[in-house]
Amino acid sequence: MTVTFLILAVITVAGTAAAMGLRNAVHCVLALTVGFAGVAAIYLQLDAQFVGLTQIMVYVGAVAILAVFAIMMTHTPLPAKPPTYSSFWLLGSVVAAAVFAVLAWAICSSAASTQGLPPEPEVSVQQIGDALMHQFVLPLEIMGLLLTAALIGAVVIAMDRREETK
Amino acid sequence: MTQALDQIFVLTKQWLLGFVPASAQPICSAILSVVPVLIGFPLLFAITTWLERKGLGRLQNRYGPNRTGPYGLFQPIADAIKSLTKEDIVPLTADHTVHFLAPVLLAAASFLGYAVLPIGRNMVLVNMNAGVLYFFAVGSVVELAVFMAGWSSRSKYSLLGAMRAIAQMISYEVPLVLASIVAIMQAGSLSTVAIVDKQAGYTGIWPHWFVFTPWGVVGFALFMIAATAESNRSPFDLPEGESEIIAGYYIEYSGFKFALFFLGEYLGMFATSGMAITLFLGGWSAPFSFLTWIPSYVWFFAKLLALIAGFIWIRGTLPRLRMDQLMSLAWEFILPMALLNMLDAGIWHFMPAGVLRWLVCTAIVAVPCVLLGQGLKRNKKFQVRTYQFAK
Amino acid sequence: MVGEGILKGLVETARNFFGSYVGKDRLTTVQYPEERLPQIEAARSFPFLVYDGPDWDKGMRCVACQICEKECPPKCILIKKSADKKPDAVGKPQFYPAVFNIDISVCMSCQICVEVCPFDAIKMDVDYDLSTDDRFGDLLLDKERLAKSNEYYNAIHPTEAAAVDAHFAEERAKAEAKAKAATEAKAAAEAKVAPAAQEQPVGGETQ
Amino acid sequence: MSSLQSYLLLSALLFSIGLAGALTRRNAILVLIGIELMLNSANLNFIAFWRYGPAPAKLTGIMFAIFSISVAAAEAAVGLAIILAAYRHSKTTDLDQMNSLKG
Repeated sequence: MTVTFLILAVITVAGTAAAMGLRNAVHCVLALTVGFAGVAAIYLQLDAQFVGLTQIMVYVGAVAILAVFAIMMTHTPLPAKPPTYSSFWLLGSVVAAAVFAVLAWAICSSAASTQGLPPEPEVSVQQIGDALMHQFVLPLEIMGLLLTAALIGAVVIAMDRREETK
Repeated sequence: MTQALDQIFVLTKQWLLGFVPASAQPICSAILSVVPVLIGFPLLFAITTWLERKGLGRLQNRYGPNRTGPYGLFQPIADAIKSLTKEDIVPLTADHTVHFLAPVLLAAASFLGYAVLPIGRNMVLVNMNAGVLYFFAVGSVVELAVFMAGWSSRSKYSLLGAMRAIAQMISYEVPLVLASIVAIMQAGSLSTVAIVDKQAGYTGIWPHWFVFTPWGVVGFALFMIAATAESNRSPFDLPEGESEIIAGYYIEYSGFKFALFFLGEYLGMFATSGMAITLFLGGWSAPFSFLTWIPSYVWFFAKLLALIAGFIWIRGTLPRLRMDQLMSLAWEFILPMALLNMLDAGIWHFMPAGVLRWLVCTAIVAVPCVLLGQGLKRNKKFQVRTYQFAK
Repeated sequence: MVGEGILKGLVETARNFFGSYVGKDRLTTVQYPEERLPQIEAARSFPFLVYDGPDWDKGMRCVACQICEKECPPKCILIKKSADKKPDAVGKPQFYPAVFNIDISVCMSCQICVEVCPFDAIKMDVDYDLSTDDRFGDLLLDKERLAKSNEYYNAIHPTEAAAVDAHFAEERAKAEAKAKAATEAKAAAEAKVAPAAQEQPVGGETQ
Repeated sequence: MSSLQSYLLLSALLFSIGLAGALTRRNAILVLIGIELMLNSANLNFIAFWRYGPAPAKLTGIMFAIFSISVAAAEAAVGLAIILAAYRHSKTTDLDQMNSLKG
């Protein structure tokens, strides 16, 4: 466990915890981008350069922006601030804590997770491309289909129906 | 001698590194590489502000700045002093932390992109395997900084400007990446160094730059259009349209923070221009084989200045687009052309070299370009506007 | 062709760019402090007070009638009437302004004071380099700073000043004639009363 | 404590934070973001197992992560579109008030 990992882990956990705890929704999303960037840095630290950069591009560049846009578009100026947490927040936190306890227990007691770090694998972008185009070509095509469907679906759902009836 | 001059910066760095102990060498090497970039490009920014104001003036039959120093050369220094000594005003209801972080994040993100730009032979900060992807990933952080600036200012204008800027940047990021894919396809690598190396050869005196192919020239044109929009420059400067929303997302900033926004904007422009040079204009390689004795970094900066001059020329010429024109240009013209261009690059790759390849590949991009242009022209949106009362 | 208009525009601006280095007539900018555009005659900035003769205080045309003070829309004129009288340009004894202040930071250059002045005493200046670092003191012009000679007025607004001078000359001539007639009538009356009266000397032109 | 274990623990922690957010927040957008966070922690597991696994040259973990990121992006797009549609319908993104099927 290196110092780099420790710093990144602290940043990531702090960012995500702030994202789930802060009052202001926009602050939450901004904190979340810190968390996403931290995860991306951890990918880079794990020698998964391509995935790490994709993570930044997709999460920081697209998902976070999408989320702030959604927050802006659904903003209702209310005089009184509504409570941040749901009515059953206690139950939710207990469930989450329990899940973490179980997972941590499983991880710590597992024998498979105690092996050492293997030598750095030489993974170039070209290899990833080759794999995508040969071994994983069917998933890739399905993914393309899924993304197209999601694109059309998102547009259709979010479209304002009132304009059609005009 | 030529070799030494070409590698002078690399050799100097190695010579300097010889003075430090081996354990400190990695960090010293990083500092020695980063600091020139951190100094050089802001210096270029200062020069560019002067060039731009002089150039725009001449394009519009004006003098431009000519009061501070000979030919107004000290104008950037005067501007710097002014912006540094100005009062730093933060709106009362602004979100102070985010308001402070936005310009810092913007400037930092704008600097990050330079890590993968090969400025000269052996002169790249990080030879990353996924360099181009890194460049675009870092570029997408700028959008977040813009949003932070617009949202935290608590002003209608800045929020509208930020929304416009983000919508525009997201829309044009797609064509930007798609236009650059042709170069990546041909080079077979995402590494910027490999892409430049691929273009460094010569046939006779002519270089193997990607821009000298049918798909290359289309890709370059599309890339530059998208880069103009991505860096919020005229004619795509709707996010800061003075007549509508005054200055867009940085309206509530003053003094040094404003200067940081300005810096970030120009650094973004330089970075995308540098990427265009890397992808299509052969990076640091000389335009003719008999000119290779001139150091490689000179060629890089010459090309960079040429592209900046192009940006200034465009800015001095074209009026600002409307929002719907901006979006329809992105989605109805640039995006289909970029996709078609990818097909063209593929065909170029698999056809045997010769005149036929040239003809086929030119036809594949030229004919749809003309047809699409005609179709869009017939579309009301691109036609000359007529005014009822202004006649 | 697609982009034809853009190319045309680019050519035009390029022509501007190089042309501005060759043809100086393209550059319409005036390098202000060194060069100035010739001022047109009808130019106006802020009011000033005209005086005749060498002494500004004595020759002041203003008679402190305070019409301009009342008419001034932004109320930037302050006049305090004098207690005593002294002869005006025509020679008639008149009041004169003890205090005449114009706050040109308030003045809006409407020229209404000039329109209403029955004595042609207040006119519009053309001087526009009035910026100062003293916001209150230097922009509040008192009588002394407002007073400018009739020669200056003739220099900046020749046509207008000529008309005014002609009007004054006429007035003065009329006054002379009236005075002469009065003295002649008086003389005739005196002659009637005293037959051994001598000839009256004729008063010369004052100008 | 080995390195893989620390990555897995971090991933579990991220998952729990995401879960806690998804279960406790009232704002629908933040609930969606909590779900994104859970997907992210799964990705972190994939990458960690790929890096420490017996055959990193096979790239399976990386592929899984890439596809998972794409799915997450699609999910975010559709999810936010649904939230927008729901907002248009009920004029709120508060999940405690969006409790009626009739609307």
